[in-house]
Parts: sequence; structure tokens; C-alpha cells
Amino acid sequence: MKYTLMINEGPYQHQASDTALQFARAALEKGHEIFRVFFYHDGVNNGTRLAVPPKDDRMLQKEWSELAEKHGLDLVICIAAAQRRGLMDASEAKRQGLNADNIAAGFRISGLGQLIEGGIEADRTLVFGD
Amino acid sequence: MKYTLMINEGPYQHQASDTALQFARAALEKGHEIFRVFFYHDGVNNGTRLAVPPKDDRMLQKEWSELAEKHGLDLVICIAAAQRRGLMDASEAKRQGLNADNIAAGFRISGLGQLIEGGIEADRTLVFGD
Amino acid sequence: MAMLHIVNKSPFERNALKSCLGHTSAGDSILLIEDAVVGALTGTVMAPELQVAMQDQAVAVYALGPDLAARGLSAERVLPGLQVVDYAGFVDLTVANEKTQSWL
Amino acid sequence: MAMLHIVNKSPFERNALKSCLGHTSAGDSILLIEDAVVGALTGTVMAPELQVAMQDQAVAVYALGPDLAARGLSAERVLPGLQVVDYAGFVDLTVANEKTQSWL
Amino acid sequence: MAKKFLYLNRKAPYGSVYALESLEVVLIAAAFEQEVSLAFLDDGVYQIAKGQNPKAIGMKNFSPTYNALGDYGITKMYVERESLAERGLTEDDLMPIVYEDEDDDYAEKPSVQVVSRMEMAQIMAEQDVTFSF
Amino acid sequence: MAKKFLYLNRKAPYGSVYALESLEVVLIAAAFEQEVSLAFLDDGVYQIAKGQNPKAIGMKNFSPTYNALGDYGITKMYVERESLAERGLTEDDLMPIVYEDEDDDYAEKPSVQVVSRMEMAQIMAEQDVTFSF
Repeated sequence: MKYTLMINEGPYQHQASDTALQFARAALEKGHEIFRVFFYHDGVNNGTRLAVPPKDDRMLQKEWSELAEKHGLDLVICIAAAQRRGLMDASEAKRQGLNADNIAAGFRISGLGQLIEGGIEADRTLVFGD
Repeated sequence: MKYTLMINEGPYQHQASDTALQFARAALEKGHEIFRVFFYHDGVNNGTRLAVPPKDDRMLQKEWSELAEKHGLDLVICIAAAQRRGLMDASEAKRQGLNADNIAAGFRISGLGQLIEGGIEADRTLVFGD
Repeated sequence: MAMLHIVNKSPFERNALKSCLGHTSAGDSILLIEDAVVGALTGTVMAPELQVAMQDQAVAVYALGPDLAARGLSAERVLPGLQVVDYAGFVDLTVANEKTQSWL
Repeated sequence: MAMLHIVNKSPFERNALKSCLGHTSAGDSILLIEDAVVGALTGTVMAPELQVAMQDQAVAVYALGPDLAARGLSAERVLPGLQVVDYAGFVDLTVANEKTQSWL
Repeated sequence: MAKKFLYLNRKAPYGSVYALESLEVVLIAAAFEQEVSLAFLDDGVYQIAKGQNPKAIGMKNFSPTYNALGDYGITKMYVERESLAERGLTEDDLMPIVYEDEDDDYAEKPSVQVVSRMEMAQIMAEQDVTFSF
Repeated sequence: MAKKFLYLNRKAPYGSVYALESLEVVLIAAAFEQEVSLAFLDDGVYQIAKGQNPKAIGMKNFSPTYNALGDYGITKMYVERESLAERGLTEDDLMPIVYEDEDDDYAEKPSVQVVSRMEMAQIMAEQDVTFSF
């Protein structure tokens, strides 16, 4: 089965990202495919590399990066939502005249068409949010 | 009257930051004092300088910076909440070994004691959240 | 020592206003802001409970006008006795009440 | 063409589960995850409505075990007929149902 | 083969960004050759309320965009009757959103259809993909 | 003069971060010479439920910290009876949180007091500052 997951909330504030991560792991373990994970609304904040949570807590942003690395996941951050909230990759930061970027490894910034395409291509589309 | 305001949500996702901003402006206009604005939980994301919302929309992060500049407001971001979510000033980023920071002008990062002190010092403490 | 209770959530979606109404004291005020202003209208399933609070429990109820306008809700449609204030009025309410409590 | 309805909010705080129950079709399933698992227990004000859904409307109700455990709620206290699944079971439910709908 | 996409709107506008960002997805969705429906239930019905004016809360009024959806071929907007009634609203409180039916000499037709809860459940059951906000 | 601070907890733990980050404020608050009370009502009562084990959802169990609050001089934790009842819970479902009363030969006393909704309203009315999460 091929899945697209949409995540609407940032890390920690709500459980959405945690649940999606556990779901993705369980699905991959069963041999299913994750076609795409699309981060929308505050969900874009899952893609920052500047987070340093307490050592005894999980590091959600890094867990996504590692899962993507291991399974070749396509982690897409919505560009419009990212711009509102200050999540930037190097080229977008340059284009906007900003002097820093904060995107984590394994994430890419793209348009909302990627979400629709995910819904078209996947057998199942799941939404995690508040 | 002396106020402390606490903001628990990030910009855009919820109206909390908008309402607090309008309240602060109205209070200042009436001659009241804002002792401190404390950003907690996802509220720390109000302090990013990397946001570039659409041109026809408000730019909340910048409005806070400008209000602080104009009225000498003390905008404090909780350090623990900021670390979880990837909001960093230059010195904290350096201490954490990160190669970028994203804090906006007029904000400073400090501890939760600043919130308690705000509650002690102010005549009124208001909380804006989800 | 009156309290200003601030509610910002729709009473049709969340239990915040209902819970707030169970914890007010006579002389307290409730201010509906943000999405909570949808509860200020006549003819809703929430209206009877708010009317009891205003009429029988000596609780004053206010709604933030800018939030009503944003959602297309005319100030003329609010419950009888419910007062509409602007941000300056919001500030005045926090002066008139010794303390505030937000129902998040 | 059965649907898996996913509810993640406490039925005591929000109207999501109530609204979901008003929109299920016979043969559908409801999975309670995150804070919604608190609605899975016996003896709550929500229990009668869930029991009607299971018994009279042919709706299967599930709760995510890891979320029950997190909140200190024993799987032995859930409503009769309500099934507890883990994340693998969550995945299986999305396979068994042709579509999913989240009640955010 | 085209899939049926439902955009499920259950939250009021302005108090949170979901309504606005949901609309942004719908505008992009119009470019794909898929069947698109919008559902407004619970507090989502306020999203298409008449007379919205968020100027004093410092936000932009995005409600006129719903009127433009017809030009993008998005003509199915279902509103739940029970949700309106619980909130003291009627269909007259909603924007008169219309589209021009190119199969009927460009006659102007209403995009908004008020349906019962039972009909809404049926509409949900017919979808392939549901995006919730 | 010390102020009375109330920490108002109305949300379940783990589904959102508010419970955890509220507790972090309370720990800091203990260092200030103020009167601190915690209120648990509505879904907030789950925050001090017995037997929490979030290992399988990937989070840390922060509930033991409530047991440590007594050592910080925080001994007033009010739980609303009606909130418990609506949720099918009793006081036995809560952690037996205690403190040592230094004014009574360090006798172990319960920090948790189950109160009625009316008593909770009274406790709220007596505060100077209420932090909501």
C-alpha cells in the first residue's frame, strides 16, 4: 500500500508529528511505501535544524531526518506556510534577502501541488493535526 | 496600570498573538504600561526574523519588533521553549554549536523566572493562547 | 475582587465557555474574544445558558466587536444585555476587574 | 467502500467525536488516537453514545493502546466491544478501509 | 481516472489559520484534473458567512476568494443544515456564491448547497481522499 | 507581600505540550516567595492520573515530577470532583501525591485535594494571578 501523510502541527506543541512518525515506522515495517510526507500549517516547523530539546526528550526534527535518510522518504515542506512562519532553505533565504536559513537535512521546500499529487498517487492519504 | 502579557501560540496558526498585539496597542494608547511580554510554548515562534508572509498579509513578527522599538517593550522568549522549537539568538546558537540564528530585533531569550517576575510586578497579568 | 474571565473558543467546538460558566462568581464578567464571539448571538444552542448567567447569576457578558465584525456577525444580533466592546473597552475591563483568568 | 474515521481530541473538550458519530455509515470504523482515547473508557458521559454506535449502527470502534498507556488508562477499562490496537493495528485499519477521514 | 477530493472545513475563520490555508490548497487543487468538493460543517460554516470584515483585527478579508472558486471550476460547496441551525444561522447568512455553468449557456447557478447531516455523511462516504484542516 | 498564583490545567497530557510546559513553570515558580496553587479540572485531571507510561508513543514520563513538588514547597493541588466523575474516574485513579509537613514533625500529608466545582470557583476567586496553559 502506498501512503501520503499530511502533518498540520509543529513538533511538541501537539502530538500530530509524533503519531505520524510512529505510523510511518509501523507502515514501513509492514513493507508499505510512504510516497510522501507533506508538512503544512505549523507542521513546517518540524523541518528546522535549530532545535535542541532537553537531552532526556525526543528530538522530533532529527527523527524525521533519520527516517528519511534510512528509507528515502520524500519530506516536503509547503513553501507558502514556511514563508509565513520563518522556515527557510538556503536558496529561498537568498531569494528573500535573509541572512540565515534553518531547514534540516532530508526536507525540501515545495508547493501545495505536491500535496495534491500525493493524494492522487497514494492509495491512502492520512491527515495528522490538532 | 502595569501589565504582563503571556503569549502561548505562534503567529498565524492562532489569533493569540494578533489579539495580544491589539490589546498592547490599546493599553499603551490609554497610557498604561506594558511591563513585559513573555512568549511561551509555540509563542516563541513570534520572535523569528526569517518570516516573509504574503505582501497583502500582516507581518506579525515585525509588528512586535516595531512596537517594542517604539515603546521600549521588553519582549522575552522562554529559553527552554525556544530550544525545543528551534528559535535561537546568536550567543545561544554558538553555545549549541549551531551555524545559524533566527531571532528578530527587540526580542531577548531568557528563563521562566521572567514570567513569574512579570506576574509579581504587574498589576494585571493576561494570558493569550489556543 | 471581581474577575474578568476571558474565553476565546467557540462554545460549539469546545467546552471552555461551558466550564467558565460553571466557575463564575456573582459580580464577575466574561469577555468573549476571537472565535468565542460566535457564542454571543441570539438563537444558538448556547444562548439559554448565557442568558441564565446574565439574568440570574449577576455575571456580565461582553463580546469583542472587532472579532464579531471579522466573522460577519452584526453587533445587532447579540443577546439582549450582552455588551459589545472594542480593544479599548477590553483594556478598561481589565482595569475594572482586579484579576483576569483565561479559559484556554 | 468503508471509511476509517480518525479522532484525536478528547470528547470532553471538543465536539469532534460527537460530530464524527453523526456522520458515520454502517460498516465504518472509528479509531480513537492521542487525547481522544480518554473517550474509550466505561463510565464516562460519552460512553452511552459510543455504545449505541457499536451496537445499533454497525460502527466498529478502536482505541490506540500506546495512547491509552501513556495516559495511565488500562486497556481493561475500555468499553465492551471496543478494540485496542497498536500502531501496526492502526496501519492494518487503513488497509482494511478504503479511505480515511481525520476529524481535526 | 480522476479521484474525488473532499476539503473538510470544521473550524471558524480568523481565530486560526486553517480556513485561509485550506482555501489556498483548494486554489491549487483546481489546477489538477480531479473532482473537488468542499464541506462546511460545525464551525466551518462561518467560513462562508456574509459580511466578513476583519480589518479591525488586523487581518485581510479572504472571503471574496470563495466567490472566485467557480471560475476555477470548483462548484460544489456543501453546507450542513444542522450546523447552521445550532449556531442560530440560516442560508441567508451565507455569501451567495455562484458559478457560470458552461454546459448550460453559462447560466449562473449556486455553488452552495445546504444539505442535511445524513446527506453530508453520504457525501463523505463517496470521496476517495479527504483533506482535513 | 506575596501574591497568590494559580496554575490552571485543563488539558490532557501528551496530546499537547501544555501539561509538561506548565509543570516546568511551576518548578521555577517554587524558587520565588509566592503562594502557589495548582488546579486540575476538565481534561487537566488526566495530568495526575496514576500509571502513566508514554514509552510506546516515544515520550518521556514526566508525571513523577508532580510527586517531587512537595519538596519544593508546592503542596496545594486542587482536583475537581465533577471533572473526575464525567470522565469515569475516581480519586483512586490519581497519583497519591504527598508532602512532608515541616510544621507537623514532617508528617506525610496529601497534596491533592478533591474539591467540588463550587469550591474550585472559590479557589479561583481568591487568586491574584492565574496562568492558563
